[in-house]
Amino acid sequence: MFTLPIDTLIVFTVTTPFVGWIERKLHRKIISGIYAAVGFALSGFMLYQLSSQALSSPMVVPIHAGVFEACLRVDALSVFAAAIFLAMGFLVTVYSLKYMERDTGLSLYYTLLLAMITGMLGVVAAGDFFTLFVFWEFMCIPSYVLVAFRKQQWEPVEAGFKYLVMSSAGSATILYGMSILYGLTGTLNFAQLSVVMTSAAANVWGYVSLAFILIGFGVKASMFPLHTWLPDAHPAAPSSISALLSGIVIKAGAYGIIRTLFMIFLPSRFSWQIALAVFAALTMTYGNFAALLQKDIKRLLAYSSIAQMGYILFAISTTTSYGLTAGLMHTMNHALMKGLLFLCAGAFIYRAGTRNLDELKGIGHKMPLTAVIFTVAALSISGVPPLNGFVSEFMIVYAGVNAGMLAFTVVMLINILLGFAYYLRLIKIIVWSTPTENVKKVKRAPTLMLLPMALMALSCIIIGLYPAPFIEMASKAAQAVI
Amino acid sequence: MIPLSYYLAFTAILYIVGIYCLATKRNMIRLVLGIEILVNAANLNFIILSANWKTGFVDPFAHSIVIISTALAGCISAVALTIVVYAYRHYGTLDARKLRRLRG
Amino acid sequence: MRFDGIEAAGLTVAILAVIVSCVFIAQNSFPTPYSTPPLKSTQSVGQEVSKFMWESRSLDLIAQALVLFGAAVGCLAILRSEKDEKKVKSE
Amino acid sequence: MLPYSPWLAWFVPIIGCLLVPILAKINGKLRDWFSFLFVAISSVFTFSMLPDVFNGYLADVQVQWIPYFNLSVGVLVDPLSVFMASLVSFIGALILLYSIGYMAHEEGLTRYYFFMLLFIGGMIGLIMADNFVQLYIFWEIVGLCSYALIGFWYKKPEAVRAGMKAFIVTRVGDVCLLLGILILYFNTGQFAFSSIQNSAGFLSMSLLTTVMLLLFGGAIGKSAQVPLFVWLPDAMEGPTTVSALIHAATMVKAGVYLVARTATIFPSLSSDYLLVVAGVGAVTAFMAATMALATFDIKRVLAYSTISQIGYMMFALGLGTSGGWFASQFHLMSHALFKALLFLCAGAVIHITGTRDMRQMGGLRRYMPITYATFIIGALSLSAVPPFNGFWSKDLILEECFRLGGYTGYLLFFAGTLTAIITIAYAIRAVALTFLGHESTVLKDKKLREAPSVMTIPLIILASACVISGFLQPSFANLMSQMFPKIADLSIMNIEALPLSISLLALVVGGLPAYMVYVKRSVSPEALTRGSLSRGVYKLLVNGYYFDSFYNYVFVKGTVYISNKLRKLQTGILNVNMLAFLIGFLFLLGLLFSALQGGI
Repeated sequence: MFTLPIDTLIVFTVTTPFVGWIERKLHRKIISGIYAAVGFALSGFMLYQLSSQALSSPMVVPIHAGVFEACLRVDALSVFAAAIFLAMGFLVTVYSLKYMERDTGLSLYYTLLLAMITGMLGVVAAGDFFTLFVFWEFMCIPSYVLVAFRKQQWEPVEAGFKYLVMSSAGSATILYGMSILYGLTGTLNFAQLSVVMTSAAANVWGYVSLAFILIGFGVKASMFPLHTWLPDAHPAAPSSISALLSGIVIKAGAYGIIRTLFMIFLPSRFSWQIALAVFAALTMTYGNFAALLQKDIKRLLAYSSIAQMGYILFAISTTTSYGLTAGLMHTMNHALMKGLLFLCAGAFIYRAGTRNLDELKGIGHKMPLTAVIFTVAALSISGVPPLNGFVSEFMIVYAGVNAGMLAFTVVMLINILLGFAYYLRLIKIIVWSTPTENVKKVKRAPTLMLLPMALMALSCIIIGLYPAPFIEMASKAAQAVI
Repeated sequence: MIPLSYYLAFTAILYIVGIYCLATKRNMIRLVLGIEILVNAANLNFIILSANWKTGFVDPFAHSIVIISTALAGCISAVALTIVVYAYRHYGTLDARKLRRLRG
Repeated sequence: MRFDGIEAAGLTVAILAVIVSCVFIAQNSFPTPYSTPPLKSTQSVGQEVSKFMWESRSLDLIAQALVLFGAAVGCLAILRSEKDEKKVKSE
Repeated sequence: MLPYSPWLAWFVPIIGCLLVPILAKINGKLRDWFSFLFVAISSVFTFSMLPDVFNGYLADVQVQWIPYFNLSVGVLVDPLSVFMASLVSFIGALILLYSIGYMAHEEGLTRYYFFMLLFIGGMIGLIMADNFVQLYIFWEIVGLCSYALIGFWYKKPEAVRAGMKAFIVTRVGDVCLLLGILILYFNTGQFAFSSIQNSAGFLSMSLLTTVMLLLFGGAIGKSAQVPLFVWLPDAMEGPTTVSALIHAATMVKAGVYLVARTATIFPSLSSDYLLVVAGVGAVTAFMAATMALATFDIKRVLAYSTISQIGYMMFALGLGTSGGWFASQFHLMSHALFKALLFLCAGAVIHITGTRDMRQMGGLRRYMPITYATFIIGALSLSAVPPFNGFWSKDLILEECFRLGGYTGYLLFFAGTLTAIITIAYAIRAVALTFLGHESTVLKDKKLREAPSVMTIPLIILASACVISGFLQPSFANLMSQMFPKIADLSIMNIEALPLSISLLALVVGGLPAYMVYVKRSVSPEALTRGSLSRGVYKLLVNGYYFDSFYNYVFVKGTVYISNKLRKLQTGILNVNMLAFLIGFLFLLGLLFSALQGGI
């Protein structure tokens, strides 16, 4: 049907509610979670088997897909993105086993989680713009629900509604842009579009379509004036879901921008780079400034995600192969780092029961291992070598200099400094403070939660020390679209 | 025959009306309707442009897209309305502007 | 009817956008598609569409069914009964 | 040379730091002594390379790392790197030995030794690096360690704040450094020093000046020069051993090393760049020395004196002659020795008295004779009294200024002499306030005694090194002549009469009033600040020329203000969000269309 990794995930998605039914009969709350984790692992294995073929040449499903046929097209970029999504999905599922144990409706939770990742896999594998859109909705709808999953509190409901309205408006905007694109070219197949748009003159209507699509994806990728849902939705969701939202869901937006801008609105025919760079600069500056004084740990991290998306957008806006490689590297690294930070925040919240930084003071002394992991992630995201965040930020800055966008690069460097400042503040509060009264009784984090966190922290260090193979992968992925 | 431009202007205005609805209306259910208007603007655009191809020819491609996307819009509304139910339970109102405890 | 700031701003921007789009559409005629038509159709559109959909967009249809499934699960998840719901609600 | 010593010199401390948490599980004492041992082993490796480089051995070993950037990880063995590495590992080992006594009763020692070892390992790695990226990575690691170590006493909020300040301020410089490295790479396609050296000739002079200035920006941050010196005095909140390490061996010397290294990479330096380096160095030397006169915190006095002495090194480098280059390195060695000595003495004093305020000390000469004697040696070296090492090196710097002649040369000579006058004054002031006179009332009920021998042994070693090292100039010049052949001329300690007599006169000019005021007490020190003008000057000095307040007002307060304003944009009203959506859309359309029309 689709490619094997997606099919596997679909099977698991559809069967998880039944597993949940069995789970209730057996009175074991953990089965559906393990089932979902197995699903991710299996899908990851399938992806690995697929990768060698897909990396060398794009794989089209069905094989003789016509111009008007819905099709999947798995190339190096798809494999790269899908690998990140699956890995994060797996780790977060393992984390959720413990983290979500106090909630009800767990089998539905895992179903939605699987559905969301399936949708993302479909998004990156789609070879047709409309197929991408259908999978996009398949990703979005579960994510709305997951944000509002703890509906017995007001915050997730409010955030979920805002998220839903803005994001759906974004989806509709993509659809509108797509319709203009269809009117211009008569097809929505990516391969075909790229051929047609190369030969056709850059029409004014092409620019209109570009604006619609960029804004639509920009909502998901939290571009500056469209970011407003993010600081609400990411903190309101359960921490495991925040890790996925900040780690990979907003990356799907970046993926959409990369795919459309590089394969349809080719940078050689459409001059969008300055516009995108302006938006990127606004996004990173706003994100960093707003994060600076936050009192809520998850809100701070959410704002920082906006800033980091600004870096990725800036990397994309250089339009060079270097820049795209850097952007993809940062996509991967940010997924790891921000996911890790949210998971750590989740561990703190799980034990201390508060998100307020004033009340979390010195909690690192009670949860030493979590604190060390948190510090690694925070230093990494603020670009301190030899951790992975440094590698990609270095590459982005290089790409900026290389593309001759010196002014924007300087803006980015200043932003890195700003981000560095509030992450140091965060480390100071968590690690370098005397414990307050209400964290005195806190115990260390459960092993099942520590396990995925430790794994991610380790990979942060490994990617930082020996980034060569990962850069190789990212560069291959970048070559696939340029 | 009415020129294509009129139709395009119509969908563009429909899109703007949708955004206007989202940007000014207080009632949450109206906001959900606003999203529907946006999707329908896009759908109409597909239909219009499918006939722009060649005189006397209508492209089935666009129509199949519209059929699918209508169903998707329905899904979104369903989820949106269930969330609205809970928002009403928590806030006791359907006024979207009362949902502003999260800010800053 | 009384206008507040947001409504006034929304109306202004919306009218601006309408004017811009109308002027734009009036000035730039929409081109015909660049590629060649897919089918030589003589049948009525309705029949053609259903045939086309099953033949060419089957993947999308399956994905659409999945979205429906996802939305159903989502609604279920939000509307799930929760015993301690009332207790936690008062925050 | 021992096998693989260029690699092991920094591997050993870094691996050691990873072992520290494991050793700590076994036994606290074991951890302390092993940390010392690791650095001692590292210093064995670095010293083993000295004979080889003396005999003209040069090596540049590379192992491929990131092929995408054509980047290797490598080590560079040449006189400069081996000399610096030996100095760092030697002083690092002594400081760790000293910490066994000094830090014995502290909490969180695992953290302390972890970061100390990483600090030393990082610094040696920085020195041995053969390319800019590796240098930058270690540069940041050093910054990270300084942050963790300055904030070691996390229960004191000032300490944590000082740590953050150090990290952030030095990172401002690092951003410049990074940009410089990238622009350099973009124009040469290389990161490695040797390859850049080969292709540097093709670069235009203006580009080269830009790059060099950006690199120097990094050095300004790390070496605490004007205008980024503000972090160093605050960094005194950390344990004294950390301050000693930062000042004598690791952190602040990194900037000098970078400037010295770039001087060997780019053979022709533009005069603009040299002028900036020399100017910054001279201004820093003078300003910091004056600030040292006004402070009562013994560690801050030493901190300001470090800034001032680094300023000397910088302006020696800014002369642009091989003699100046050599003099700066020579002074770096002297400074490392005497500053380590002074800090460790100060540490011993603080250890015993429990205060850093010199007004609460006094009269310690009777109770701590060894510390007193060694402190005197350090102070004499600092104020360049013959025959201690500070004299030889500082005199060489002044002589080189004199030899260069011209406007710049004489101006720098004048600035250096002026600074020397102030230097001896504050050195005498520090000695007198701490050790001479009567004990203050605060100390009456404290049990005053000499520090334990594990602390005094490093003091004695360093003090004797201070006496000896000045006479090593000939062999040091021989060693360094491989970098610049002309340096060989300096292997004879020929002294020119005029500069020598001027600098000796400076000692008297500065020393005599200070002696009268602080030792003889013929004029009360308080009387100096009585006049309205001198009161103003005093206030200016105490507040560090208001650099700190300025930064605080403009950057910290400004950022907070902007942040608060920007946060208002998140109104939380969905309608407003959608309005922003529409406006953003129109803005994007506008940008795209102006791009279409070739506007941008």
